[in-house]
Amino acid sequence: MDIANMDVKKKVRENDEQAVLQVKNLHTSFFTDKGEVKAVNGVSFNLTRGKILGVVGESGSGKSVTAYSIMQILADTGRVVEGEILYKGENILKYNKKQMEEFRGKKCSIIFQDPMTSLNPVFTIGYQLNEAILLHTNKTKKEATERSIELLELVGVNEPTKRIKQYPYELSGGMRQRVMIAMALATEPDVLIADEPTTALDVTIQAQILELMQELQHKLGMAIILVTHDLGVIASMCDEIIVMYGGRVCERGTADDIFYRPCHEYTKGLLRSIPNVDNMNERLVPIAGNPINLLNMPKGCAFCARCENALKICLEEIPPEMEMPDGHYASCWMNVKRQLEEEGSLKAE
Amino acid sequence: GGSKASGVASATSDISKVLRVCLASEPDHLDPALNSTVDGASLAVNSFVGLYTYDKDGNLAPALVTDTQVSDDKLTYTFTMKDGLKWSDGSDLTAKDFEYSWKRAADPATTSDYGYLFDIFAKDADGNIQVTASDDGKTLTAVLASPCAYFESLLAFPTFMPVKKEAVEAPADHETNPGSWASEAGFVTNGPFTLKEWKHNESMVYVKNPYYYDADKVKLEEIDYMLSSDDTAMFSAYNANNLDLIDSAPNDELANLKGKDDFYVADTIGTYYVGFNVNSSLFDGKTPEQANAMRKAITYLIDRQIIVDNIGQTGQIPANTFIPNSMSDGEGGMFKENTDSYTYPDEASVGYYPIEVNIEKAVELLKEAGYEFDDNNMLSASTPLTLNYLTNDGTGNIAIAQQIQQDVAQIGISMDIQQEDWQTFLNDRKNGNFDIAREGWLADYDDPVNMLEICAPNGDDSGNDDMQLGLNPTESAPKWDEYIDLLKQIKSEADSDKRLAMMHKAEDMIMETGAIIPLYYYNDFYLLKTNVSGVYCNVFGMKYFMYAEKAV
Amino acid sequence: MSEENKYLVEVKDLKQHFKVQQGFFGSTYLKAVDGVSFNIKPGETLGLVGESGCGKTTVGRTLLRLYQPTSGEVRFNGELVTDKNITALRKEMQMVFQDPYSSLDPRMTVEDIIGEPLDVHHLYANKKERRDKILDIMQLVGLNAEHATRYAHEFSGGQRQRIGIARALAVNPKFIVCDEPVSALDVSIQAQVINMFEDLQAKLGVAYLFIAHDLLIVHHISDRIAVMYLGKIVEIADADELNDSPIHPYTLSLLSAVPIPDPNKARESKRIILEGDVPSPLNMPSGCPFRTRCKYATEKCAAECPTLTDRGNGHMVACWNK
Amino acid sequence: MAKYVIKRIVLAIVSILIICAITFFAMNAIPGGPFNSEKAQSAAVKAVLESRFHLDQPVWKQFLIYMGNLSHGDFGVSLKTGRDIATTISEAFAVSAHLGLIAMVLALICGIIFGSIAALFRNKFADRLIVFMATLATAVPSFVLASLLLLVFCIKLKLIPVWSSYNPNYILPVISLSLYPMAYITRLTKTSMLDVLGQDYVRTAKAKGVPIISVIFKHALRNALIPVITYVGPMTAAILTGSLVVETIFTIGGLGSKFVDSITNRDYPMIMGTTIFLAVLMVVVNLLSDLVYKLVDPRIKFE
Amino acid sequence: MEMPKKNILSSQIDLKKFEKATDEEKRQADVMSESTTFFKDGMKKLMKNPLAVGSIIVLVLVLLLITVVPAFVPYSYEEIISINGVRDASAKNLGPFEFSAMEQQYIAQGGKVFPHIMGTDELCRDYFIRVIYGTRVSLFVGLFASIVVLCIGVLYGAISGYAGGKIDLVMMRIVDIIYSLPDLLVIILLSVVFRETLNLNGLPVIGNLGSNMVSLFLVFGLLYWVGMARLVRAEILSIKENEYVLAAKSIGAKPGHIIRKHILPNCISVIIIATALQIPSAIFTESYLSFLGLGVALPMPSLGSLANSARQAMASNALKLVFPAVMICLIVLAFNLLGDGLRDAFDPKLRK
Ligand SMILES: Nc1ncnc2c1ncn2[C@@H]1O[C@H](COP(=O)(O)OP(=O)(O)OP(=O)(O)O)[C@@H](O)[C@H]1O
Ligand SMILES: Nc1ncnc2c1ncn2[C@@H]1O[C@H](COP(=O)(O)OP(=O)(O)OP(=O)(O)O)[C@@H](O)[C@H]1O
Ligand SMILES: [Mg+2]
Ligand SMILES: [Mg+2]
Repeated sequence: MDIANMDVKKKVRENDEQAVLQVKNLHTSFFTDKGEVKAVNGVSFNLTRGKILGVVGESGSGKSVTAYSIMQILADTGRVVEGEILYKGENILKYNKKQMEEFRGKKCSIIFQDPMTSLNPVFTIGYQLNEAILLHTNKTKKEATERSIELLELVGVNEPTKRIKQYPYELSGGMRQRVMIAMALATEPDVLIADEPTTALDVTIQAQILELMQELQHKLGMAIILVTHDLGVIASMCDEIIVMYGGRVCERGTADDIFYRPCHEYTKGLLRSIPNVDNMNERLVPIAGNPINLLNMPKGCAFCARCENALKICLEEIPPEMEMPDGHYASCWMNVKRQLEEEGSLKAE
Repeated sequence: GGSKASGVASATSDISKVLRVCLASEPDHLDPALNSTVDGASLAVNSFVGLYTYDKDGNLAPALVTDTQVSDDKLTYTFTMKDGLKWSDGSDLTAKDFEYSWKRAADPATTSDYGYLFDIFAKDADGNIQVTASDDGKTLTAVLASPCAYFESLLAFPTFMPVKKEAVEAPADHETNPGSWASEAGFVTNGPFTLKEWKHNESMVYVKNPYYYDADKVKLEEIDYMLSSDDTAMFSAYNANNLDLIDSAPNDELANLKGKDDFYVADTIGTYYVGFNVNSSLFDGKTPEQANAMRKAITYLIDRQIIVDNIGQTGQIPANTFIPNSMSDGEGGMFKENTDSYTYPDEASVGYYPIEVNIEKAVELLKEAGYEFDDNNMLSASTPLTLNYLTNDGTGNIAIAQQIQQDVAQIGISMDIQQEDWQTFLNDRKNGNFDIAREGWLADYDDPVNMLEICAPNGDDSGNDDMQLGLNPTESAPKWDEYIDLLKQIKSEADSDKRLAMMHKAEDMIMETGAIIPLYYYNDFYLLKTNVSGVYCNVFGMKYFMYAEKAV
Repeated sequence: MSEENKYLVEVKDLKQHFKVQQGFFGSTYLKAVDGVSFNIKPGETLGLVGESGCGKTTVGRTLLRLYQPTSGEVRFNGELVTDKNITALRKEMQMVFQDPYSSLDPRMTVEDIIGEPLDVHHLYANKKERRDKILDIMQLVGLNAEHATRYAHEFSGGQRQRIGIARALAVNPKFIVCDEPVSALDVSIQAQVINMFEDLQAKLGVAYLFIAHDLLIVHHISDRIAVMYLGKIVEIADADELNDSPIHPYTLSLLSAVPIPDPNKARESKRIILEGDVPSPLNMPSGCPFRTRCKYATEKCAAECPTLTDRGNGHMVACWNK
Repeated sequence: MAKYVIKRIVLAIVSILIICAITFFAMNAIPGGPFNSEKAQSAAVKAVLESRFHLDQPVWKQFLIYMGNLSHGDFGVSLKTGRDIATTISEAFAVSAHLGLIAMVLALICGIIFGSIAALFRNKFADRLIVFMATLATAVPSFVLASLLLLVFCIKLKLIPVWSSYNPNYILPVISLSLYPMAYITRLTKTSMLDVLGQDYVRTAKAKGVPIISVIFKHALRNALIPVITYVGPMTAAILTGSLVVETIFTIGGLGSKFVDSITNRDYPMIMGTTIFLAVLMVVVNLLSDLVYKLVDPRIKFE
Repeated sequence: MEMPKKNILSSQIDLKKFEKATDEEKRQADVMSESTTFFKDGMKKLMKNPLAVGSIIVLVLVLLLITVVPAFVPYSYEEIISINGVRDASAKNLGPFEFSAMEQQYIAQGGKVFPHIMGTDELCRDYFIRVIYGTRVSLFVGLFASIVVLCIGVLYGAISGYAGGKIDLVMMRIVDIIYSLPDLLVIILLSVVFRETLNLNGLPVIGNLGSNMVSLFLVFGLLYWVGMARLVRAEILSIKENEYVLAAKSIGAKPGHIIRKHILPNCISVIIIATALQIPSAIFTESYLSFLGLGVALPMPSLGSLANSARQAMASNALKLVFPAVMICLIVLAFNLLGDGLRDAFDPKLRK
């Protein structure tokens, strides 16, 4: 049965025009001692210019691996085994080394989760910023330094002239994350991937960084992929959201679609398991069970073992991606079941 | 500071005028008065020369003297010096230098190990030795305390070589540090060569001394010494043609070297032996006779021929006397001979016993000492015997120890080998912390007294008495007073026949205790490239290079 | 002492100053907790929130005397906690740790981990009783009996946290310090653990000191909440009260900084962005620790540190200006 | 910084004093003495020697006398040769240090390069070969290695003279000296390089588009060198002070054999002199390596 | 082909599959991975490492060699070869599989002589059996010295690391000082002292090896434990940081319990690895001491002393050096590679 593939094709065609970055049916695996870990299993999405795309999902669902696949900075053991990543229509997986180095940093840059370890401890902030600038522009060293100072100002680092001479260990976590952002913005890339940029930070600092990112996005107009598992961050930042589970996309759509009209059992469960802002004393409804083991994936839907409404088919077949109205897609057999019930082929319970 | 300047190269580029030699590692002292090693003596005889020296045939010959007068009582010697003798710095060398040098060497403050050699001199009222130079420096007069048969041979011994007063007393610390004047290259000598360059622990370069009295006959321009005590290193260098002469080689190689053209064996006066600690607890409860028997039993167990053939390997002669076979008797004959007045207990082999192993005899002796044996001549378990064998490291010593261990095991005696570094070994041996210890002595001068002294208890008798004879004797130890008296008599006896008889008696006494088990008489070998001629050595192991010539 | 006022845990002016090595020989004091007081009733949950490094963990650990307090006193059931009686009191007061990975010994099976407190306090007569007790507790926290012989590293974070809770429950404590027990867990798993805490409280009547930095979670689970800043409590109030009408400027901005998982509300709400970073605890500002980031700060704030004052209804605040 | 260095030095001096004391009493406890010989010295000579070198005093008094002399820089003279100890040590050290420095530089350069290559080609043939060779190099006792080198190059191939008074053979000693540290540094660099290559900041550098060579030799190497420095410090001290084995086999007048000789000769002032020298050298090298640390890793703060 | 949305499902779909799955079925989908322990997991990893497996094989072979072979070879390591009770002085320095003149004669007369696999040495002893015994001795030295180092080092390091604070500071200073003491001086001193004080004649095995050897062990133990102590201390300091130690404390466990139950089991792998790597270093040190003449008691051979004495004849008889040297290399290499393998497999720091 070919339902899934056809749907993908159709949807991709629709969005081709505005997309800066398209990911099509991405499969990434790690080849470890214990066997092949299929960390990403057919992920597809489009990233539109000037929009923020949120990626949520629980730990190990393949969010970071997806991001790293785009940047081609996977660990030695990891490899994209299938799929395409199109940057303005060009498949970057076909790039040679030189083109890839050009792509990284210049066209697309990334911010990592842990600001404490992401900066090289033995070089000054200035050196690391300059390096990014010098690599991708024709600026002289002096101009690069000026640009670095400018960037630091832009991301709200006080006393930038002093900071560029400092080493990372001399800055606080929030400051370092700002430096990371400045570095990512050094060459004004089209795409910025932020892999959990605030998870390691305190709420008050998180608020500062999120505010900054929004502001910069307005100013510079690049597209952002914001990876997080914090639904709060997603809700307040993103235009579009994809929800991942077990290396697959379960649902994607606008923020409102996901939060108000969730169509996948996992998304629904996720929303039920956070405290309700309106009624704090209401009991939470957790998702039962444990996160899946990628080495031991079920045959059917990755979520089936934990899904309280799981059907027999969920255990056996991977659900196809179906378009709910208006660019809202979900891969859940429950939707099919509901349709069948609407059609009358199946009796409602 | 040293003369380490890197630019210093060989004085001559003509390799045929350079002899490259390795004798040993760095000597402690180059001052002849302070030297106490054979290797150091070889350095001394090539850079200094005394009144006498040894010639190519190994015979004593006058060097700096033209004439020697001996008084009838053999106590006063008058030496007339050659004319025009010079130090290597060009200054004159006279009899006064000898007077100074001898007095200096005899002075305890100089701390010469061989200072005791001057005990043969008569002392004046101040306790100084009686040596006087004439005012013109032409003659030197020495007065001895008693006649000394070997006095002339001492005159060629390094301790009796002259040193220049001004040079010796130049360093500020010369009083407390007597050797310091010769501790770097460039010091004044009177011999065929002077030290030009010294890379400590690596090399020394000696160059010809033009002021040497016999300089015309010296063909070599330079001697380069490699300073190493590692047999393997020197043997490798010799094989790689980087050295012309080495006087030691790895034990394992000796078998291959014997018979080759470049392999030379020279006689020396010395005995390799093992000594019992006569006070050892091993002998507790035995009578002195039984203890003697026990020790003698071991003598009969040791297979000297195998030791000589497989370990010594340079044609050493198995020993059955303590006094070396090549030692003279002071009358122009050899000491180890059956004569009219003295025959050795084992007449046939000219010694105290035949050198063949005699297990039955050993068993018999041990039975006398109260040990029991089974029918196979194996020691019974009821009377076990365990010996502790003390040795210093050194391939040959260790191999001999293991050989002896096997020998005594033949009748069930067990032996532990205790192997120690030199200083610990000396200390333990001196203090008698052993049952049997490895011993050996190379004579300093050609007279049996030099050997007999060894069995004198410590003190000023210049003995080493590792056998502890006469030292706090236990019940089972031999009585030793008589020996000490005898030794004193020997030293003052003027009549050489009587003296000889007494010396044989002394050796008999030593051998009777069984405390000394001679194994073999030392000899000396060296490897010398076949294109070199004119190198010779004397019975004390000193090598003379000055008349060497090298064909290219 | 009347019944109603009987607190299970009373903390009075607790201080914890760590000596830290500076350079080779020198050392200074780091005031991790600097005069904290609060009470917890039996069966109650007190939430403790604050930024990283403000001393939350230290409060919890010092309370349980895992660290020797610099000064101040802690009473349990009215009894002063001292070095002498602490071993006995460990049966009453327990702790659940933040990191489900490093808080379980990788060389022990689940059974041994849960059995350890039983071993230490000799709470069983024979092997069978031990095993039964362990299985009971495992069931209580939702672990299968077949998990007993497995090692901690084979479990997911949520399950590990259950094991940690089971260990704390093994001695039947009356009071548990929960040090960020859910912050390392995924959202979906968090809810499982939170529910379990609530169920256990209902069933066993334990009181919690619930430390967290996620205000939503703390609000959800706590009866009362204390807000810490740089080693001091700046506000303490009933959970809803604190959420609805915070007084301290820090609490205010903290609450506003929480991202709300609801797009519409998020669009409406306005964050109060605090300027700058938390000062280093080694280099504390004079007076009110918050004054460097506070827009209401006056000279008085720099001169003197405000104390907690009751603003009615047990709502205590430490601020000169509000 | 200066304060730190001073503190370190003060601490080191205390350690060295303790080492002095232990060494002094230990060496006097070993049986045997400097003037023992097979034949006993006469009583007069013995008395002169003992009083000259204070050996007739109780050991603790000897120690005080020694420390007194030491305090104005007097190391004394060798009991064996009468040569000044400070001069002897400095000459021997000059030789050892000359060889040692070359060996160490060689070991460092090759070790770091090989180690980096092994890390880069992890689990590939190059890696396995390098690791195997490095492990093998650490599995050969130094005297066997040196002997074999001598056998092959000097005796069999006759490429290099075994000994020469004016043109000493330094190639083989350098190789023998450097092989072990080279192998060790290779292994160390590899491990630490692998560790660093897995760090976040390396990923950051890659993500910036830094070419891979630059990532390795600029971003990773400097961090990877930090554990290597810890090892290089003491190792340099050990190599600079010479190796008995190499000096014996290649006839080099270095400090290594001096030290061993001094012990076997019971040359007390020489033992003390070399021990103090070694301890001081160790302290200096460790201090230097800490300063190098600071140079490589700015996070290290001394105050 | 575009598929109309409403008709998404063709009749191919089995409607029965749209029934709710039972809990049982779900549980089957959620299988927990096979239970492994830290140890099993590590062993698996180790067995995948060809170098480590090779090393294990080599070591097992060496062990077999030194335990089984002496039973078959009719020579003894200290005995001069003899034929019919007559010593064979001609059997000196024979090459591998050579027979001496006397033996050839004996064979010609119909006697049987066991071949000298590696020839004979300068004292007419069978070299093969000496190498075998040398291996035994060296391995024994290595193992025993490592055990001594292990005991002292672990105890000292554990105390220092666990106590912390001032005690730690003082203890580590002592370690520093021991570190900078001249080894050789201490070795000579200790071996002399031990020889004077130890009386070993009665003891089995050890008595055989001689007091030199025993003092050697003690010397190793007393000098080389410092490295182990440092390692253990560092490891304990890092283990102490783990929350499970704090958890044990919060339960009310006493320090002894914590050290026994938590700290030691967690640093045991590091200790084992270090011990495995200590063995070759002890073998090395022994061979260095043999070079200095401070090795094992005679006539017991060790690989170091064999190699050192063979060094002398290396120009004419290189094989005699090669045999023990290869044996040392093999053992040391195997232990080193095994140690590396163990580290890769078991070091918790390297597993994430
Ligand atoms: N280098 C690697 N080798 C093997 N497996 C890996 C590697 N990196 C990631 N994985 C696996 O890939 C899966 C996806 O990891 P990923 O980091 O993308 O998760 P994530 O969604 O980013 O989770 P988190 O929220 O924890 O960051 C995980 O199961 C992880 O174990
Ligand atoms: N054992 C210790 N020794 C010295 N300083 C410590 C110690 N433990 C904690 N600190 C310091 O005390 C301060 C408070 O730490 P604490 O762990 O209590 O903070 P926290 O509020 O729990 O932070 P987080 O949210 O990150 O867990 C920090 O600055 C920390 O560095
Ligand atoms: Mg991630
Ligand atoms: Mg905390």
